[in-house]
Amino acid sequence: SSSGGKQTTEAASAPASAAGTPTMTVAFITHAAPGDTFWDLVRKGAEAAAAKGNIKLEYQADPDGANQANLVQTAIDKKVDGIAVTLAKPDAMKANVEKALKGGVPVVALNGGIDQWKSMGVLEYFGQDEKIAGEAAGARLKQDGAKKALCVIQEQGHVGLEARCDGTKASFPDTEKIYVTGTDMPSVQAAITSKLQQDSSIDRVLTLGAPFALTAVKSVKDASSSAKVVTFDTNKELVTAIKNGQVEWAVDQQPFLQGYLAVDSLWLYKTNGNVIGGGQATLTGPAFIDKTNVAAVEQFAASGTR
Amino acid sequence: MTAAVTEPGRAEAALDDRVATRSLAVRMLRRPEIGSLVGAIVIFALFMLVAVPFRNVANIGTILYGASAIGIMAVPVALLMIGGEFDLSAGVAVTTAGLSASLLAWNFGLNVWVGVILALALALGVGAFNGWLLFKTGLPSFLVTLGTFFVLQGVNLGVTRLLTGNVATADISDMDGFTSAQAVFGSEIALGPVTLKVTVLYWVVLTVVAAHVLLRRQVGNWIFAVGGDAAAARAIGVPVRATKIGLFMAVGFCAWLSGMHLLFQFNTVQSGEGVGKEFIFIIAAVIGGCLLTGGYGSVVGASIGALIFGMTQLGINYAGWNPDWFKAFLGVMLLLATIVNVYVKRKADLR
Amino acid sequence: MTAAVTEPGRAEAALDDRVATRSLAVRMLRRPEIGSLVGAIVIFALFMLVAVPFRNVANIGTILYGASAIGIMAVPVALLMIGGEFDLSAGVAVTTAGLSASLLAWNFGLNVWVGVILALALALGVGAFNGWLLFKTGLPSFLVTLGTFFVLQGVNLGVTRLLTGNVATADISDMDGFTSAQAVFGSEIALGPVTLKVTVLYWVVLTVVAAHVLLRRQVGNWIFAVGGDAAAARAIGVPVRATKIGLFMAVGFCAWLSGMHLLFQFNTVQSGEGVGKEFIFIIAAVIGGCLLTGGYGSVVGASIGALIFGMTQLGINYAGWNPDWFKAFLGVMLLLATIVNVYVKRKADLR
Amino acid sequence: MSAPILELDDVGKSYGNVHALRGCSLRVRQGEVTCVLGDNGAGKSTLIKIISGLHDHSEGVMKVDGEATRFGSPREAQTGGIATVYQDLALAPLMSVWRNFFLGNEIRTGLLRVLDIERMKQICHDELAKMGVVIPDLDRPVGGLSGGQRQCIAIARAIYFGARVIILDEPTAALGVKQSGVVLKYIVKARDAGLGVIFITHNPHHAYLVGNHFVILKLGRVVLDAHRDELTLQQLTAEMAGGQELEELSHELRGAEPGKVAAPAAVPHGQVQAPELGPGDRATDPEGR
Amino acid sequence: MSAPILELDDVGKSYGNVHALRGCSLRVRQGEVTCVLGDNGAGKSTLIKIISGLHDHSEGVMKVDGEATRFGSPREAQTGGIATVYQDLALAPLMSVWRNFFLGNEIRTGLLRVLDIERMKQICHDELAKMGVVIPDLDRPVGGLSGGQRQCIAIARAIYFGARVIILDEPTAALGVKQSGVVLKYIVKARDAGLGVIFITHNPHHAYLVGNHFVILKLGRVVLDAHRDELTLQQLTAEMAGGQELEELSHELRGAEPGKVAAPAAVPHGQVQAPELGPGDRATDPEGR
Ligand SMILES: Nc1ncnc2c1ncn2[C@@H]1O[C@H](COP(=O)(O)OP(=O)(O)OP(=O)(O)O)[C@@H](O)[C@H]1O
Ligand SMILES: Nc1ncnc2c1ncn2[C@@H]1O[C@H](COP(=O)(O)OP(=O)(O)OP(=O)(O)O)[C@@H](O)[C@H]1O
Ligand SMILES: [Mg+2]
Ligand SMILES: [Mg+2]
Repeated sequence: SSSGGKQTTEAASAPASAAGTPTMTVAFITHAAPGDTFWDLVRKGAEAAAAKGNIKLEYQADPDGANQANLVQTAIDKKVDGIAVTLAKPDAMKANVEKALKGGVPVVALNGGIDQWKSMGVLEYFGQDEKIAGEAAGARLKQDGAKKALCVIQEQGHVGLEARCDGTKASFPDTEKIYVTGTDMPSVQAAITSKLQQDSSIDRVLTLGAPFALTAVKSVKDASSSAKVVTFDTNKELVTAIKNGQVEWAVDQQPFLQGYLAVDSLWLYKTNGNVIGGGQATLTGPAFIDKTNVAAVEQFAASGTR
Repeated sequence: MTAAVTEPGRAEAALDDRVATRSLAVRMLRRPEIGSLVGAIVIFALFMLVAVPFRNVANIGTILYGASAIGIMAVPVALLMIGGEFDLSAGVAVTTAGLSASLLAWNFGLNVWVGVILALALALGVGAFNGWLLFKTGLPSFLVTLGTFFVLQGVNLGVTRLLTGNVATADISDMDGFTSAQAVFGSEIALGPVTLKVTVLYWVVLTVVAAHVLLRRQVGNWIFAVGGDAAAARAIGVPVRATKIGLFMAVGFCAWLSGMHLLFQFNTVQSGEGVGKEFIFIIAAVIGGCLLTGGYGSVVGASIGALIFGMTQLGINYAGWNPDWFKAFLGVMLLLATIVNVYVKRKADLR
Repeated sequence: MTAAVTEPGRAEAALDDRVATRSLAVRMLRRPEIGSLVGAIVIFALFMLVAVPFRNVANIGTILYGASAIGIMAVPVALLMIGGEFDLSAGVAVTTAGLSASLLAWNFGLNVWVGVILALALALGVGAFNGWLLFKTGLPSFLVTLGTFFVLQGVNLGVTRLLTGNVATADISDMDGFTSAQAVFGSEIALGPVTLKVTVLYWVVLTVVAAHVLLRRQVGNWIFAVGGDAAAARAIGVPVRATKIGLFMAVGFCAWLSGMHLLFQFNTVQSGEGVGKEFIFIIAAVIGGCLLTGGYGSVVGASIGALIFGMTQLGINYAGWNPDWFKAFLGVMLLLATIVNVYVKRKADLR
Repeated sequence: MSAPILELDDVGKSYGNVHALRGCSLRVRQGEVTCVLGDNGAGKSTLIKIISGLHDHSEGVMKVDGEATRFGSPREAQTGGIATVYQDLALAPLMSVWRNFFLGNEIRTGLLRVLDIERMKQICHDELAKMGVVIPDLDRPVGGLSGGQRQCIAIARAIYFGARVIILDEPTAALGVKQSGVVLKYIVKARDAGLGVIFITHNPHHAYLVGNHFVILKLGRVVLDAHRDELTLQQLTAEMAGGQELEELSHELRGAEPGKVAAPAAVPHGQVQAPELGPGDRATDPEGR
Repeated sequence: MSAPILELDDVGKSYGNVHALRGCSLRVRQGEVTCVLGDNGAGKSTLIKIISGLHDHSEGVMKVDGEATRFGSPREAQTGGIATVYQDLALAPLMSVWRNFFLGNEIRTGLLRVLDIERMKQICHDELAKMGVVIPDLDRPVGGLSGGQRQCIAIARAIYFGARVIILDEPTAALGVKQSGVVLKYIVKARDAGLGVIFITHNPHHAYLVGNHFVILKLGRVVLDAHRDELTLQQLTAEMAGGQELEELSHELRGAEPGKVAAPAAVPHGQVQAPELGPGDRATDPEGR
């Protein structure tokens, strides 16, 4: 935006006009459970984009499908300029998303709903296919020479988490599932320990969130098992754990990027009519972080954005 | 009562100067729901003040929808609580009802309405089972329905995966009878600028019917009695067991209604949902003036409780307050509403 | 008592042939925890039968750890329930304690122990606040602590993000005093083949102390009385308010202990944790024979309840049952344990 | 003499290890007042709880109209025309006066069978007024009434709904002299109307004023079962009190100088001297121990 | 005559819109028995609840040892040596007999101040035995005892712990003749020991047997406050019952032919004829309406 023209004028006049009056309001609606580290990164990405584009960001989250749909309705009620929404439970969201689109509010999807976003008429999609990510993890397990994997689901009945495990199972059939209570770390630890004690042939523990990987490390020790821990998603401590070799690798879907792109795309759409991805999903993962490439993400993880 | 005025005893009653007269207004003030009504007004006024979208008449539909989702279940849960029992399985029973209607229709390729009817039978059955187990084991309902809660949670997931291989039901929107069922359970009504979901209508009807039953029918009297003192009620000839089982079945019926809305609003049902909702229903009932120990309360109050909860949830959102603190705001608002509630009731009792 | 045998009234007592003698064994059977003990034995036997790893002595440490995490809180929650009150904030209070210790130490660069002490003050303060609000507002504790539950949930999240910019605390394992604190709150003890987490020790000590207080101390008598009939207790001179506030503070203390374990076991604390655990504590207490309405129960029973819950949770894993049905198994096991419990108690009462 | 409407043959009842009632036989006839007397804990309440269907008996046979019967619930007993005033009154404390009065026997009106609240309030008011009790606000919860007021509601209710047998368990315990008088008069009226009345009391005067038939329980057994003609008030009192009576008591207490004023003193715990108990005081003490 | 330990001046108390007590004045002296009499709902229980610290009065002044006092809680009253038997007994139904007996006054032993259970059981047994009550298993919850047994526990407790004033609210309501006699004897003994006793009863005979001083409440006001010397039993009964008495009642009932047996009949609801109420029955009915 240094080549003059309308954009420059706008960019120049915007701060002057009302000392930083937001150019637009974006509602950012996810199915995150409160206090989840993954969603914290998504949110940080969204906030970074909002700050850059002088956007007023209204972040809301509710894990319950019907409630999340109602959050879309409230965004419509608030007459926001754009909605970024996760479509983890696409059927629940469908009606209200279409309502928003009908009302002329641009909607972009992220994280979940890779199969449904197009049919709903959503502009863009940023995220990964959970099934494909799971399959990638399975393939990697096979490649690592694993014999039997334990897939730890921290929220029973969660479609996205189930898809990851199912994907893993598809490409690595010797995968077993276990459900744990994600909000209760000691019980997570005890449950994984007990499973490892029950089935000593398990040599990989695949967790679906960074904090659970760190707990699984303790469980492995408690059970005196030789299993290695691998995981989906990262956070600061996990990156360190990969570096120390406590965790083998992590499937990274770049949550920061998902949040960032979702908000920025709405800004682009509003100010310049741009559509990222050209009608196709923009995949932010899966990529693998392991000992070989962990150094590259380490410093960003330390500042809490990876 | 008119005849009584000239009757000797009555005339003498007027002589007791110890009893200050109590006006109709004050007597109104002593109804159990009055406190929650004032609480609701306070919360409403607060959000009118701070949240711009709250003032928009068109948004009333959203607020009422949020409240109705709670209210439809809060009404029977309040009745049950007045009758002295809890139902912790009420939240997952909603999901069970939705799942079973969908799975039965889908799996056997039946007309959707057949699934709906079978789900009703199942929901009533779960309620009756809760009640039966209560009397059979002599355990408190907290424990019995906790057992059902866990079992239903597991069954929801296990059966759904068994039949569909997924954790959510398949889309049934292309099946026979879906459109008509959707019209019944998932439609909308436009009233001027306000679009109301049909659940709001069900909620209002349920509240009126339940309030009528509670205050103007024999069963209502029995509900108060079995909750207030089950031993005394039994001693005086109230069929305690039938009354309580009936109440559990009423919860089952409303769970079915909610479940059907869930199904036909969203076409599919997630098998893991509904957990934790049972407490929101209980909270609504308690805010509405129901005693946790039974024997006292009001369904109108419970509905107002649902409204308070719905308003608060959306109001915080409309006001654009920091969502990190959402729960903290919610907690403060709930405490505020209930403290106003208690304050008003205490004042009323003192008159 | 020995002297009394020759005393006239006593001697005559023996004359009333209406009262069948009741042996010591039968009197033991009438203790509130006996039912849960039998329930625990049944569950234990069941899993010994079906789950091979359950039979491995070395795995006892895992089972006890799972149980102790519940038991440490189930003990004060049981005391509170016997005293007639609930604390729905008990689950998140654990997280609050862990978070605050970590955040205070980290944010101000203090020795970890300073954070630990400040967290204790805070946890006790939250308990005292719950109790104070209970009496100030006259609301039932279900509502008051529900408010605190929401507020703490919001504060946990909001403050953590405010101070760290994240939703979890920073790793404090490199700070002064961490190692010694970890030795106290997160260490392990090897007993032959069994490795026990220090929480198991705390759990046992707490149970013994609480049982002693409840049965052999003045305060214990008061706890039973304020729970059984608060009005009668007040009338006869029991300081109802102080007793109940003390009980809330006991819950606060144990929440602090659990929170410290959480922090020093996992080095960081997730701000969203702890939700839903409050009911597990209550469930353990109820399985252990505590009455929801107060005035009756046992802390030993609550600890056995925690053990039943822990054994069931892990036993299902050890047995390798289909995890889809996990909750259903859990529900059936809990019902089984409590039905055995009631059956045993009823038999005992009839002797 | 008409055939007994209610017969108990060798009926017994245990609560856990307490055998509260053993081998009790009793006949209740309509048009008669059967008084059941006895010490505290003698088993009077247990006896009437069996008759009113609240407890099941563990031994023996109960016959209603000559047929062996076991009431499954109090409701069955009520359907059979038996109304009871329980010692603990069986009122739901949070419910209003009129709702308590009509509990289980609600009056309904119209096609929709809606509660006829006006009528119920009217009847409730009238029935209480007949007993000399007027509670101006019948919507008040009974929990806030005085002990005597509550007792009157329970009595009025039983008298109103009793069709064949009325059972009164210590109905006058919380009542003053006049109210007690009214209750006694009601008992006579109920008898005159042809109902069977079972009247449980500690007061032999009250019993002798209205009773046709007297049964004394002691330690869960019937120790006296006599018709009025076979008994004088003195005998009844003697049987009941083990030879001791108000007269005697006042005689004993005369030694205690009722008018005397003692020197004030603060007394440490347990230092009030116990009175001498006569042998009778203890032999027939509650539970007889 | 000693200075009153307890004085009420113009004390009033309202429950919501019910002014249960208005302008009540009362003096209680140690070494004397002060009897409070009155109809159902007259405000007797309310009065003693103020003295025992359970309720606060809304008007007037209460003086203890001449000093204006407001008890913040019953515990304060008890620390001041005032022990009370409440009409509803104030027992925790699920707690054992001995725990109820010592509730709030537990005996502790040793350095650790552990409960001295053996001793408490012993004392509890002894105190109950002195009243002629023996409950073999003191670990039984009081909820399972008969009405009279519970009453005896509450009375024994108050007598044991009362240091300066003992208040008894209708202590003999659930008791038989003998047990009542024992309670009356205890009242005299407590007076002899120099305690102040407030005795609430419906029974003028009982009151006259032990009272030094008589206060009659009516509709929440003191209508009579007289010393024993100024009053005969007949006057007291007349004052209380409005001129009507057991004698008179029996006279009235004689017309009802106590021995009569009526023809059996099933009676539809509400068809038992109400007895004629004398003017007295109604004018002084509960709450006086
Ligand atoms: N639910 C119960 N559980 C155990 N024991 C009981 C129960 N109810 C009564 N009892 C015992 O049975 C015996 C008889 O009690 P009951 O209530 O019939 O006596 P009562 O004659 O009515 O005495 P009162 O005149 O004091 O009311 C007593 O010893 C009492 O303690
Ligand atoms: N908690 C309360 N709330 C409202 N009214 C009450 C309450 N307690 C008592 N009253 C009313 O106050 C009046 C006096 O009651 P109180 O219990 O003092 O009478 P009493 O003289 O003890 O009668 P009784 O002989 O029947 O026990 C009654 O009209 C009663 O209904
Ligand atoms: Mg009795
Ligand atoms: Mg009274």
